[in-house]
Amino acid sequence: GNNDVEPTNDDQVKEDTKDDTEDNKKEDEPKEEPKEEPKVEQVVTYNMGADPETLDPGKATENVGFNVIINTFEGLTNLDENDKAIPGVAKKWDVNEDATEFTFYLRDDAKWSDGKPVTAYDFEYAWKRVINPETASDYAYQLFYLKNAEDIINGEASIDELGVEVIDERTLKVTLQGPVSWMLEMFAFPTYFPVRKDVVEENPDTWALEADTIVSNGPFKISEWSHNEEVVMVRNENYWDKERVKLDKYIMTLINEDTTALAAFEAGDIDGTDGVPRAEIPRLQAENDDFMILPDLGLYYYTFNNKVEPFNNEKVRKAFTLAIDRSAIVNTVSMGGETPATGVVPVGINIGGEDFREAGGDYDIDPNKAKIEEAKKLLEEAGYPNGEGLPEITLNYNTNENHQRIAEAVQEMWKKNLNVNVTLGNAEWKVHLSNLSEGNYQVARIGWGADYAHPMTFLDLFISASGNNYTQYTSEEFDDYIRKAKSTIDIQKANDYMHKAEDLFMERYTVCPIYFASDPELMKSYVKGWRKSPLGYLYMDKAYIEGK
Amino acid sequence: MNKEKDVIIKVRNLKKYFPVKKGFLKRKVQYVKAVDDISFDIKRGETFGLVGESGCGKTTTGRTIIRLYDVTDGDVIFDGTNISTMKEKDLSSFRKRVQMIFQDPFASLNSRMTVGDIVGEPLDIHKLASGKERQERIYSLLKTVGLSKEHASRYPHEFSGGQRQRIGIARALAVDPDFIICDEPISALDVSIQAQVVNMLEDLQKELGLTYLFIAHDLSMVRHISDRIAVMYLGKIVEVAKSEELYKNPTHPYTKALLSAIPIPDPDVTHKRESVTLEGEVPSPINPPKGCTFRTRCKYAFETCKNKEPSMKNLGGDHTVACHLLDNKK
Amino acid sequence: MGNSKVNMDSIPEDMWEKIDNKEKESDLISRPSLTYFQDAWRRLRKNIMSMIGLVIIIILILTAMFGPLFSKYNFSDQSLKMASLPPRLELFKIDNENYIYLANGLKIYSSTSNGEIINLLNPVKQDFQKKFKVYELNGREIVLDFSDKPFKLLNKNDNEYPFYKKVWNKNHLLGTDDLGRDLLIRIIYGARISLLIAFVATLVNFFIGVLYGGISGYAGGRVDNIMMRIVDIISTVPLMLYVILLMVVLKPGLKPIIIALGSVFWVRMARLVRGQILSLKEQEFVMAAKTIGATNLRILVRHLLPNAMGPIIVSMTMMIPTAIFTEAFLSFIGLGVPAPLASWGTLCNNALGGYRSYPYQLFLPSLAICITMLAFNFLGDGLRDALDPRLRK
Amino acid sequence: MGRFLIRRFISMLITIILVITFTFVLMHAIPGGPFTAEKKLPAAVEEALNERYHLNDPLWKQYVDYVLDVARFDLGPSFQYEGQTVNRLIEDGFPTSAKLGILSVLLTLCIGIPFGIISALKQNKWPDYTVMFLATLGVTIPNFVIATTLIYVFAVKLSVFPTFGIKNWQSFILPVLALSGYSLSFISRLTRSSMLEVLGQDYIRTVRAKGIPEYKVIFKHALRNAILPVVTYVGPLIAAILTGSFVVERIFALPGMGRHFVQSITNRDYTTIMGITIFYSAFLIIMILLVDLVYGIVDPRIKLDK
Amino acid sequence: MSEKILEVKNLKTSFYTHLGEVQAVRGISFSLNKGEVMGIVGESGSGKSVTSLSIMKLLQYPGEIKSGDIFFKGENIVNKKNKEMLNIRGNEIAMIFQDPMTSLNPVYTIGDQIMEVIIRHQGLSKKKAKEKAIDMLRLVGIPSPEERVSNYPYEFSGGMRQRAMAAIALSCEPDLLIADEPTTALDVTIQDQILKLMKDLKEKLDTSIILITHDLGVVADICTKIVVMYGGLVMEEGTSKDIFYNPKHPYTMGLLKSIPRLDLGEKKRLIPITGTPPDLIKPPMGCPFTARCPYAMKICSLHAPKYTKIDENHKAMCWLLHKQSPNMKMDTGVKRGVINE
Ligand SMILES: Nc1ncnc2c1ncn2[C@@H]1O[C@H](COP(=O)(O)OP(=O)(O)OP(=O)(O)O)[C@@H](O)[C@H]1O
Ligand SMILES: Nc1ncnc2c1ncn2[C@@H]1O[C@H](COP(=O)(O)OP(=O)(O)OP(=O)(O)O)[C@@H](O)[C@H]1O
Ligand SMILES: [Mg+2]
Ligand SMILES: [Mg+2]
Repeated sequence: GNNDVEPTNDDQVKEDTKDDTEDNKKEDEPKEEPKEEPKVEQVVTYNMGADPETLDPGKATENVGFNVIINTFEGLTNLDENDKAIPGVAKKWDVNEDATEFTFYLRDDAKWSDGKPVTAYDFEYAWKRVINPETASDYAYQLFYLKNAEDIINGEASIDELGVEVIDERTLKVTLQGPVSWMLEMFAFPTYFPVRKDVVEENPDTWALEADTIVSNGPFKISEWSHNEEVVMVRNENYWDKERVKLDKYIMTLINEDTTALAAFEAGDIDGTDGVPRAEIPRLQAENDDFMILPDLGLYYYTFNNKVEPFNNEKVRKAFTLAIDRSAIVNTVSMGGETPATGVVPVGINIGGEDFREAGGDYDIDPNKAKIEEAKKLLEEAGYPNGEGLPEITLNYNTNENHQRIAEAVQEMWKKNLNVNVTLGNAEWKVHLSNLSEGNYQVARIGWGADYAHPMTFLDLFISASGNNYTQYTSEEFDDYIRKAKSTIDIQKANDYMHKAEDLFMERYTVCPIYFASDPELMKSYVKGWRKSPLGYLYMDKAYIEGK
Repeated sequence: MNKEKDVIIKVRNLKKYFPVKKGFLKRKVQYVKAVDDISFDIKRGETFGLVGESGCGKTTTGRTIIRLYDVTDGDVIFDGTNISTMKEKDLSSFRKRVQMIFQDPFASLNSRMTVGDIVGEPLDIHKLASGKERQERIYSLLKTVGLSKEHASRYPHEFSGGQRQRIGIARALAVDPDFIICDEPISALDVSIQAQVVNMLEDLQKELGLTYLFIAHDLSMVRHISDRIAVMYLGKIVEVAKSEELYKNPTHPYTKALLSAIPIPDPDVTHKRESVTLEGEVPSPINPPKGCTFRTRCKYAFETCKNKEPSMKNLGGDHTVACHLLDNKK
Repeated sequence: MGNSKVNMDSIPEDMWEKIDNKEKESDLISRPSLTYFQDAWRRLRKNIMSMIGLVIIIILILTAMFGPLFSKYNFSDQSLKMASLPPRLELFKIDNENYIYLANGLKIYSSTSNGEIINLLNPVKQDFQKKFKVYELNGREIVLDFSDKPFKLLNKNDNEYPFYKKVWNKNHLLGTDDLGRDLLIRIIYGARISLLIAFVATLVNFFIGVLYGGISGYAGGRVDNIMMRIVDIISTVPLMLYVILLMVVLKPGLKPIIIALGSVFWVRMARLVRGQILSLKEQEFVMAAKTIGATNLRILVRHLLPNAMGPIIVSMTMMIPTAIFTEAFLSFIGLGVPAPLASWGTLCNNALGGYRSYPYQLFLPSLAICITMLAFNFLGDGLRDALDPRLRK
Repeated sequence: MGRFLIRRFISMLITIILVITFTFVLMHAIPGGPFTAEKKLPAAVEEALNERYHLNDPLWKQYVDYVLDVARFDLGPSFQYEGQTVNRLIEDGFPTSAKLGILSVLLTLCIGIPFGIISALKQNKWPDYTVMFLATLGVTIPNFVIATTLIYVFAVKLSVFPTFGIKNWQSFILPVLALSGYSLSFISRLTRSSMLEVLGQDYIRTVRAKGIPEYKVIFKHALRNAILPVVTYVGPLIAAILTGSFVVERIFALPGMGRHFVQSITNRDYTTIMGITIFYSAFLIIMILLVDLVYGIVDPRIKLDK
Repeated sequence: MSEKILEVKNLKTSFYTHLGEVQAVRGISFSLNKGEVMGIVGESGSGKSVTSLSIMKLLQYPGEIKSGDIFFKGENIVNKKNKEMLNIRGNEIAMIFQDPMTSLNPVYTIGDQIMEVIIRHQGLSKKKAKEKAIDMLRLVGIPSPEERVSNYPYEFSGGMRQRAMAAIALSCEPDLLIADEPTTALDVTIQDQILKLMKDLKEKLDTSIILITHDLGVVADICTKIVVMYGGLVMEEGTSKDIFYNPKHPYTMGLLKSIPRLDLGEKKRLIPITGTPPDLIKPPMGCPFTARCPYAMKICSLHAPKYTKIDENHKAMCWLLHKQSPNMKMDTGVKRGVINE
């Protein structure tokens, strides 16, 4: 059944046509007569952008790599449509009472792409490898929920003390540092995926660099990886649920430039693409049925330096926060279908049956307009009537066209609404980051994308110990709430703590949220069954083509 | 003041070799011995003629003396200072006193300068005149060489060959030099102008006490203008004498041949005269013949000529010759 | 040859009088003698094209300096509702008083008949499934049906509103940018930066590049080798590293840009000039200049460089747009004048993402660069010709 | 000549070492390191990474070690791409960039020079104006605009060429066009200008007097005298263009090495920055040496080895 | 009488410069028979080179043939296209240019430049052409031509370049050779050699030669006919004997007087023609020589004289020869072989 395989060279095409003509002669039919409708090739070409930095689940850190890994590897659990855990390699599991111990029972038919079974040892090896300081995995911290993980990496405990234990080939016991309510979902996170010891050790540095040396256990396997061109994935015949997989081939192209990707999409060279040029969105929205805006868990915000004039004044922070018309920014500036942000946790995270954001309120921020009067009053109260007396203010952003436009719009809003002159300063990304870390700024743009679909991934940013807290504001109370929220297994309680933490943080306007991200996407309508999670992962395991 | 004996320039054992490159990587293998060990003195106020076959090294001699070429070996002593070892940057004052008229009129003129600029440049460099005075000076220089004011704002390529040469002369005269190396200054000029220029050079010499090294191949003109004449052959001087003496009593066979080949502007005479044609090929300065360089074309050549380089012999009265024939006579 | 009207056979007696030659010579009228540069200027003035170029450049400079005085907008005034309005508007007629303009991205503006945009209309109802939007304008209902191309504007009874005509945008002559800022005034302000950059680049090229290359080529030998290796180093050490460092050290603005351009932008010119000088310096007029005691600098400046002027001028003009775009790049990574001020290059860069929907945003600043370039080229060509006295026409 | 080459070779080495030094210093002088990221690394991991890549060593030692590695043609591991070596990055990317580059240089020369000649011969007539106008456009319109427009017109609207990537020979056409616009224009103008200069010379008249057909007068005699500025320009151009263009490769999604010039810097991928820079500078220096040698061939009067 | 190979009729050539029209040649006529050697002498700037360039049709911008006809072998070549001229140039008419330095392409070897014309017109192979080029160099007296053939022009001395030019011009054995000051940079022995070469050519192949020079000695040696030019006009024309022994024009006489004679007497001060030649942008109305003529009369400055025929081949353009002219005693200046003081 080579029928379905896309012809890869001219010879094959010629052969096909030769067959056709022979058929035609036999049956003596006129050429125009439609022949039997060919079966559509089950191939999807989708553009992701940059070349993956690595396809090693233990070391990958960026989106493109993750998008390959989630389609080619499989963890203990998988995520369903709502990003809730369902069985993956583990067919079932037991949890102890305080939710700190999991026992996973692995499927018997879970196999690697080379046919060998997936065992509990593979998980143990994978995790210990990640947490081994010598491996120096950037994402080792994702494993910090595991018992002793943090101590191991800090050299205060030995690797053997990691909270993972192989009961037998098919049974794995995992011990956590404390209870984590979203832990089952975490097991579906790439850093938790298994890798094979023998494969890794054969080429410790380079095994994940070439299609040939990668052995995976997911719905697809990598058949070809031409760096900076494309990653070709084909159905993994050894996958335990291969029936589910309908695509023969999933080609991920690596076009970095959105305009080119759009052109390729419009020319029909690709079936879908991740990034869409901002300025084209209104047109696409109007004209193109294949265009859609998907939810995305991300926060775009301006961080105030809470220690320097004038942003050490809560009223000033609030005034600046209220003086922004977020709907104008979302609709005419960023234009990607984002949602005006009224807090730090984005909409779309459902906890205990309600949307965390909706429950959390809007902290006086009107998503649809700027509250000019109030903002002016606040500024006056802060001692800067009509903006007078304010020191020179610079709004920093990192070099990027969209950030610049938003900054320009905000600058103008502050000028118009508060009569404050703000200078814009931009810096190259890493310079920007180091300025932020050093508190060397007044107000600056930054953003955050969720690691997992839970408010904690956002709230966690602002604890004292976080390396991502650039606000120069630390609060024991806040830290305490977060700690409590993390260590309780009672969802409602945890939810309360998180709300309290957010309230504490937002009511003093520590940062100025701008919008919650969205994910504009182009996908041909004949591609069906795919799923993109708000974390940005595109699952192709159930995708198929129909009606092309 | 005994001007006659006052030597302005002394040339001692001057050599100038040009490397010629051959082969794939052009390694230096050979040298063109353009000037090969020549010595002479020029006295203040005199005109020293230098004649010789084309390519025998006259221009090179001139250029080496004025340090356009670095000296391969030997000394050039101008008014007591050794020019050959002087640093480039110290040459400025020397160059105010010594000037050169170039053989090739066009190539030596910057095609991006007007004639006025060209002639005026030395005035600017040595700050001799400026403003109106400069203008006047330029006009008078142009007039001196037989050009008109109008020509000052034209460009070299708009002139005929002879006119170009005059521009070069005007430039050389601009600095009021003491010593001028005239590299065939008149060979490109038409006769009437030749006469003008020669007269002019003579007048200037009288007026300003100029000294000339007058390079030419036109023996009649050289004889006319020079006090003494040196005859060069293949990078070497073969005969030096007062011009009358040289004309009346040419001693070196090459000199004799030269004199006999002069065309005479008189159809009848010229058709009757007998010229001593030189036989054989002109040897190459890369591999000059051993011994006497002229021997390959000399009908009197004999055995010694092949082995021994003839030295300069004084025949008395400033007449020196390098020829083995003289030894024989003695 | 005189006039042949004389009767050859009877010539008056007095004609045969002998005359004195002296008086003859004086009747030559003396023209002022021109120097090379005066002469070049004279010739340049005669060259119509290059004078046009010069005039354009002067107009550009004047506009850049005084243009803002005549505009009611400022380069930073935004009106987000008026974002991305093109210079030409296609109006639909609702009734005699009401006209609308249908913009990209399904936005509808009310307008006067002569192209004055009044307001952005908000839909009263919209349905993205069925693909229509309903608006109300002065009591009239307008339905925008975008289910099929071309989009249709319908009234209540499903009749199409007629296309009225194309008019110029009265509010913003050249339209607005994606933040609703007047593009004309932004281009005028952009001219300040970009023209300055053009001049800086030219000066840098001329004074550093030409002199450096000239000295290197003229000195030759070891000096040449060292100088050219320095050029190699400058051209290979990554510019971006250096720029990032500059950015950290200096405040953004024109100064760092000028420093950045000044320190690296001349290397190509230096190479070019050196190559020319290498071949020119072997010519005989250089020797001639030496004999009259010209210093090396003089020989270089007065004799060699004028002879190398052709390629110098060409690359000088050709490198102006490079400089303009380099500035845009430097601005982009944070070295240039801070936003919202924008140079032409920046305007182009920013418009690229939307070039399909709003081509004029890319086209107009490009046109500005193009005109400048043509002007510089005309001038440059004229200059080249003027500086070459033996030019063929 | 041999001596000259040896001297040049030595000065090349010195140049490269200086380039390494300057780049090294600059690289470490700017804020941010390879592991500065949005999501902060745990101190221990960063420590481990630093250990792994010897970033803990004193700078001078890093420098010396690096230079020694380079001397063995080892450019080190990439910091950004796990497990990749810089040598591999270059090996992977260079062939594509070089192919494009060679095509572009050929196009530039084969069209730019004739255009320049035509325009010089028809000075101030319509062919001249046309060529010069196009040349002005060519330098004014930046290549990212040319590239996107080409894609839009030829790939999307007319569907005659692929939109991205390198699949077949058609894939080369648009990128090469986009890549060549500027240099093409530059070269035609340079050629025009020096041709004009040369055509007025006496020796051209001599050649004509020999009854040599005009094409030979132009191509054999005039061009060789006029080509010097073009040679000067083309040498560095080849080095720059063969090592890849960031913009064109990015827009056409080509797997060349152009991207590394910018990417490695934004990522502070120290070894890649260095590797790419060294590769480029070596290439450039060789090209410039070739240019100097070509000078000597084109114009025998030029002597570089004094 | 043998056939005319070249006939120039009322040729006018001008340069249109920014200062005005430089009327370099203002209407000259002469003719040349097969095998004849004609000398053009005249003051620098009198239009000799421009005349020859006009014949070659190699005037460069801003020069143009304004009017007149040039018949070469009976055909008028004034309106010939460049293409048609290609087979004439170098092959049938060859020219030795005046300025040897700038007239040789600096980037090709001397050999290449000689071979080129040989290959072009004689269709020899490269190897043969090279042999021939070496022969030619030997013929013009370049020492060790085998080596010199691969030298570049800058490696040649001035005279050698001029000989190389001559080699180029002579290598195709043209029917008409225009030699613009071919021997100015040459010493007498070589000059002798070159002149002999030309004479041989003339004798063997019946080549016609136009020899432009100011060296009256050379003219006397080889020319059968002499044209004296001044200010863009032909002042006097005649056989060499006519010109040397019976000059009718004061300019010709001036020329003859200003040469030093080595064969005669003592060193004396030369007698130049004083003054400067006329500005050809505004050429004088009358005779161009008026300003410098010792015999100038009122009419000279107002009207250009017509040619007066002195005998069959001898004519001159001077008012003194007019029949009405007061019979001024003319100092012919030259007696047979002796300057008459
Ligand atoms: N390109 C040009 N532009 C303007 N005037 C020119 C040009 N070429 C020649 N002339 C003028 O034409 C006149 C005749 O020049 P031509 O070269 O024919 O003189 P010639 O008789 O050959 O003199 P010479 O013996 O010095 O070579 C001169 O006055 C000269 O200035
Ligand atoms: N730059 C140079 N490189 C190599 N050889 C040279 C160079 N200049 C001159 N020569 C050679 O040196 C020799 C002497 O040349 P020079 O120019 O001095 O001759 P000359 O006596 O002035 O001849 P002419 O009367 O023809 O001008 C010649 O053989 C010439 O080829
Ligand atoms: Mg000489
Ligand atoms: Mg002439």
